Amino acid sequence: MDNRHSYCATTSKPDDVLSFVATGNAAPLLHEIKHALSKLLDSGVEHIIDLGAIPFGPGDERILDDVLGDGEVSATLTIMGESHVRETKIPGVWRVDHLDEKGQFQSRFIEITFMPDILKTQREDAVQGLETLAGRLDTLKGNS
Amino acid sequence: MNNQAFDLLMWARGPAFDIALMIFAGGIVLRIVEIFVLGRKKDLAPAKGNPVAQGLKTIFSRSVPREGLVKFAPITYIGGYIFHIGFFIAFFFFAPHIALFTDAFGVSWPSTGRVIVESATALALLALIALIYSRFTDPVRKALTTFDDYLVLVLSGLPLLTGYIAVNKLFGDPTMMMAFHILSVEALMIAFPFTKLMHAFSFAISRYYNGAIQGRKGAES
Amino acid sequence: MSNKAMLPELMKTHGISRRAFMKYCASLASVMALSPAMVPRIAEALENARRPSVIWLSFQECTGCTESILRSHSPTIEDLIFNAISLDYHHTLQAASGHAAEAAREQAMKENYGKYILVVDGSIPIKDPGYSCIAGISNLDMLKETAAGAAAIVSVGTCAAYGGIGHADPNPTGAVGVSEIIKDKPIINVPGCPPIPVVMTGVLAHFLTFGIPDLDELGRPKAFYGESIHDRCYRRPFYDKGMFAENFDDEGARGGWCLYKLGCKGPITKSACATIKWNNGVSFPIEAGHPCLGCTEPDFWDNGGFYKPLSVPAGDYRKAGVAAVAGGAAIGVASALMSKAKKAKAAKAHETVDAHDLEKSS
Amino acid sequence: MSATFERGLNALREQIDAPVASFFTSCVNCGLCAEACIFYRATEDPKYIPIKKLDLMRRVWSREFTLFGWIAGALGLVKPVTDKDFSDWETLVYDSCTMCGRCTLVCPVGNDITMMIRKMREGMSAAGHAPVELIAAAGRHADLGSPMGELHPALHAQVKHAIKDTGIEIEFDKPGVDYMVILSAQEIAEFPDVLGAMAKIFKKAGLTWTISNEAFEATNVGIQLGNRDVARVLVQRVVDAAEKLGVKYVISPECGHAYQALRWEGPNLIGRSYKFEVIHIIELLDKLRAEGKLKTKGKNTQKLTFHDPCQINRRGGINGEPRRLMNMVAENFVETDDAGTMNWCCGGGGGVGSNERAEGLRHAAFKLKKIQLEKVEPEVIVTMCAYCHHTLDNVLEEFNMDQEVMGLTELVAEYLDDDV
Repeated sequence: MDNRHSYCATTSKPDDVLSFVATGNAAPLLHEIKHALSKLLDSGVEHIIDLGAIPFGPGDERILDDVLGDGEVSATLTIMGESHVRETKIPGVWRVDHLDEKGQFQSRFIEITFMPDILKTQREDAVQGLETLAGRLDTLKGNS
Repeated sequence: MNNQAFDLLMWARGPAFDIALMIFAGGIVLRIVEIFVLGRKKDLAPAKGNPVAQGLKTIFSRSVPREGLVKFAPITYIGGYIFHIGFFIAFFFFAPHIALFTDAFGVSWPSTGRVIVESATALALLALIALIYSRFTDPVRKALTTFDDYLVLVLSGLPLLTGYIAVNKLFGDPTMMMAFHILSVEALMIAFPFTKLMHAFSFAISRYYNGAIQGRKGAES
Repeated sequence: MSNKAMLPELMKTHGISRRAFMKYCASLASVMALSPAMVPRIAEALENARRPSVIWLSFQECTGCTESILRSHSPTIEDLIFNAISLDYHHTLQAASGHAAEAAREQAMKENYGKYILVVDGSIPIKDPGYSCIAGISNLDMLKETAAGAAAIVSVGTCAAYGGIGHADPNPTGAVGVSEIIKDKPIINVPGCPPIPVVMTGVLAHFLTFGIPDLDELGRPKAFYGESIHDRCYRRPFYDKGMFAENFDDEGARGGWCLYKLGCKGPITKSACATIKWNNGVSFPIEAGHPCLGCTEPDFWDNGGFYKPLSVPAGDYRKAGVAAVAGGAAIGVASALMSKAKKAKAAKAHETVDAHDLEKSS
Repeated sequence: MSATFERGLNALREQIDAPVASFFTSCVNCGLCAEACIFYRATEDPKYIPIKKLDLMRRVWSREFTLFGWIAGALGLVKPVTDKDFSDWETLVYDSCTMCGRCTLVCPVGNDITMMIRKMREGMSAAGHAPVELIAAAGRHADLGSPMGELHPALHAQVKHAIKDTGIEIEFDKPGVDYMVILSAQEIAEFPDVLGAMAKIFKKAGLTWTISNEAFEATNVGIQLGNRDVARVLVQRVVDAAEKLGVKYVISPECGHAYQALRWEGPNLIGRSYKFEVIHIIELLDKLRAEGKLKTKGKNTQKLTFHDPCQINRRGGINGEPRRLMNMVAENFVETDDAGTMNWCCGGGGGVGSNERAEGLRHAAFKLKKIQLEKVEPEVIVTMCAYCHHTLDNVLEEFNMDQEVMGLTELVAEYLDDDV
């Protein structure tokens, strides 16, 4: 597995020495998530954290996974490679992982939001959809 | 494009170190030889104690102050201890420094963590400031102080200060600070043979003589 | 080549949805080390981005930089970026050769004069320009000629940025980096031996969207070269605790301890290796157990030895030390013998005093 | 032949050896010697910092015996030593130092400052910058046999006195005996009871001894002056007399610098070892005690304390001996603060006592001794140096203190067991 940032989360066993190497960055990150979540509740402001910008050791990944866990929603988007959008055990905290067409990570985010934007249908796509639908209806009419 | 900080660091690690080392090592050997070649006359009085044993013992035992004297010059005594011990820890127990000894002499010993090294450095610096202060204010210290004393105090403080700044990246470019750190050590090395810094080596000789002279008579030292 | 915004067009022909574009923008923000809050602005910028012409010149180089950039091959976001530019000239990648290749360069220059991006890898010999020529044109002349019409220059790799290995002591060819020769164009240095592919594409993406990024005093984009490897290293806690590998096969090495004593140049090396990592984020040299060589810094070849700790003098100081000890001893003996002679003279000059000779005559 | 600056400088050069070079190399100007010095502590005047008293010698060493100093001198960066410097340093070296040796024991880098003062006095005296009293005493000692002048008649009178008191015969110039007794001028003039005390103890112990008419004076003004030529002549007299009589031991009396002169400096002054041994009277008494040849009966019930003479304890190594003897005869023996190796000097040693110019300093210095004594409040101060005895007597009177001072030999003799 050559997934950026996360190889340990998927390969490390609890007795793996490296899985305990931590930079100490997990705790401050979790605090940042906590503050963002309370801000979301108070004022509705959303927050996105780019996991690629933070030095993480395998141990940090473990801590993050242990604390956040898996929640109720899990969606797979198929857009130029897959994207995984999962709500964590902490409702309001989402994990968004973008993969390329080879299944390698492009970028990973933690979003503190009621609904990640990427799940919503984009207006331009809906416009395109309307056109497509209209076209198909025309075809249908023509055929009948 | 030239990276001034990197170039300065390489100069400090390269030619500057060689020059400093030559002055340092050559100068110290010169001055130690100058002491020993002067020689001393054989003492013809029959010995009562063992001069050699007591001389060697005094090299260590004189590190402990005589009872009751500390209170008369607390800054000099306590500040002196903190500075010397702090400098010693920072110098000999910081891993990058040990790496230098390993490279030069092939010996290695365990290093200590950053917390201890940095506390030692900070304490040594504070002690140094106290020692400078006492040289300005205490009548005895004031009467004895020469330019040499201030120079040596500043030169031994700079490596501590620059090292602390470089490791903690307090300000300035870290590469540049590391270059300054090494250059400050080289300044200390260059000044070494010409100043009272020599005591770091000659103290053992003089303590030995002191102990041997007293020991020969069976007297304490 | 077209100068109109081409990305929306491209997306349409590839059947790419807006959602895919937003995903792309998010990933691009991550690659460019920009805040996720910048995603809408990236999207806007990309929508309006023109497709520029790129001329890639390779001088005294090993093709490692090109190899590196190709590691992130299709169909990744980098690929999209390369679809967004027109790579009009690249020795290694173009199909054309000989006169046809040079003609392509000249044509691209002419058509996009003042607007194209010049990418350079490899150093330029200036001692005798004849050391390295392409199609009979010396590197120096080709650089000057091509740079004249460039909007900006990207020096990819340490050789192009600072001279690199060609510049290493004793530098027989008089190799220098681009910025030593070209003074009147904006130059972005993307050093590394080679640079991380994502960094190269990230810099290009930044140039396309927001223009020239914020550079440090060595011309490097701060987003990727703002912090030292040491500060971002996952092994840093070992350094702080004083736990070091002393050998490549000792307990410390196996335990993943700090590699400072094995010569790691992390503390003086600015690069994003520790965060972005290599091979699609798999690892980076320190994680693989090897000390950082410091390849993003000028003159890293001459930093005293890759396996010499930073605190160890770079030169052959032992000889100097031994010579100094011998010299010091010799001068010391000479000086001391003079002192001894002075003492002997004084002893000879000693007037034996008796109790009545103790007062001055005056 | 009169004293000249060149002769003084020459004498200083002769004195500089490896220890001196190492001491000056090591000095860090920390000033901790000051707090150990009786004169600095009494006056708190920085000019009395011990190491500062050696500045002149330090300059000679630096300029003439180090390459860097020589270069600095050639470049005119350091001033050469002048005759004026010698006069300036005279009072520092002679008036404000008893060579008590406390500074030597506290110096963190181990500088034997006392030894260097002794060496510096060589230069000072050769340059004609010694105190007039010491020069005059040297003249008397050389010509008349004692720093106090002609003491033959006094000695003979005191011996006669002792014979009468004790009924024990004391013979002069008797060859073939084991011990030769020498005395300090102070004892002959002021404390002659010691003669009788020794006679009694030696008789009990069965020692054979005599006094030489040719050399009975133990003191050596050459040591105080710091002039080895003068000191050598005076030591030689004792050595000649002892070797002529063929004694096995010469007993160094209760006198500080006399012990230094004969025991430690003597062989080096005359350039050979003796054919006899030198033993201090207190060392001898302790040896006799250990051998069971010295037995006492009863104990003194007064509150007694002991004053350690610098040259005998701190710089002579005799520390346990007097304490064992004290405990033999004293019921109420109390030690003062700093007793033993770090005892405070009486303030009169090293020629300071006979230096009139130094009287004020000497009295000031007693301050520290006084604090020591007031804390213990002894009735009697016992010591083993006649000059300490003399100095303490004088200052105690000056300060209206009513303690009695006595020699340890006398005290021991008082409790000699007559029955055995």
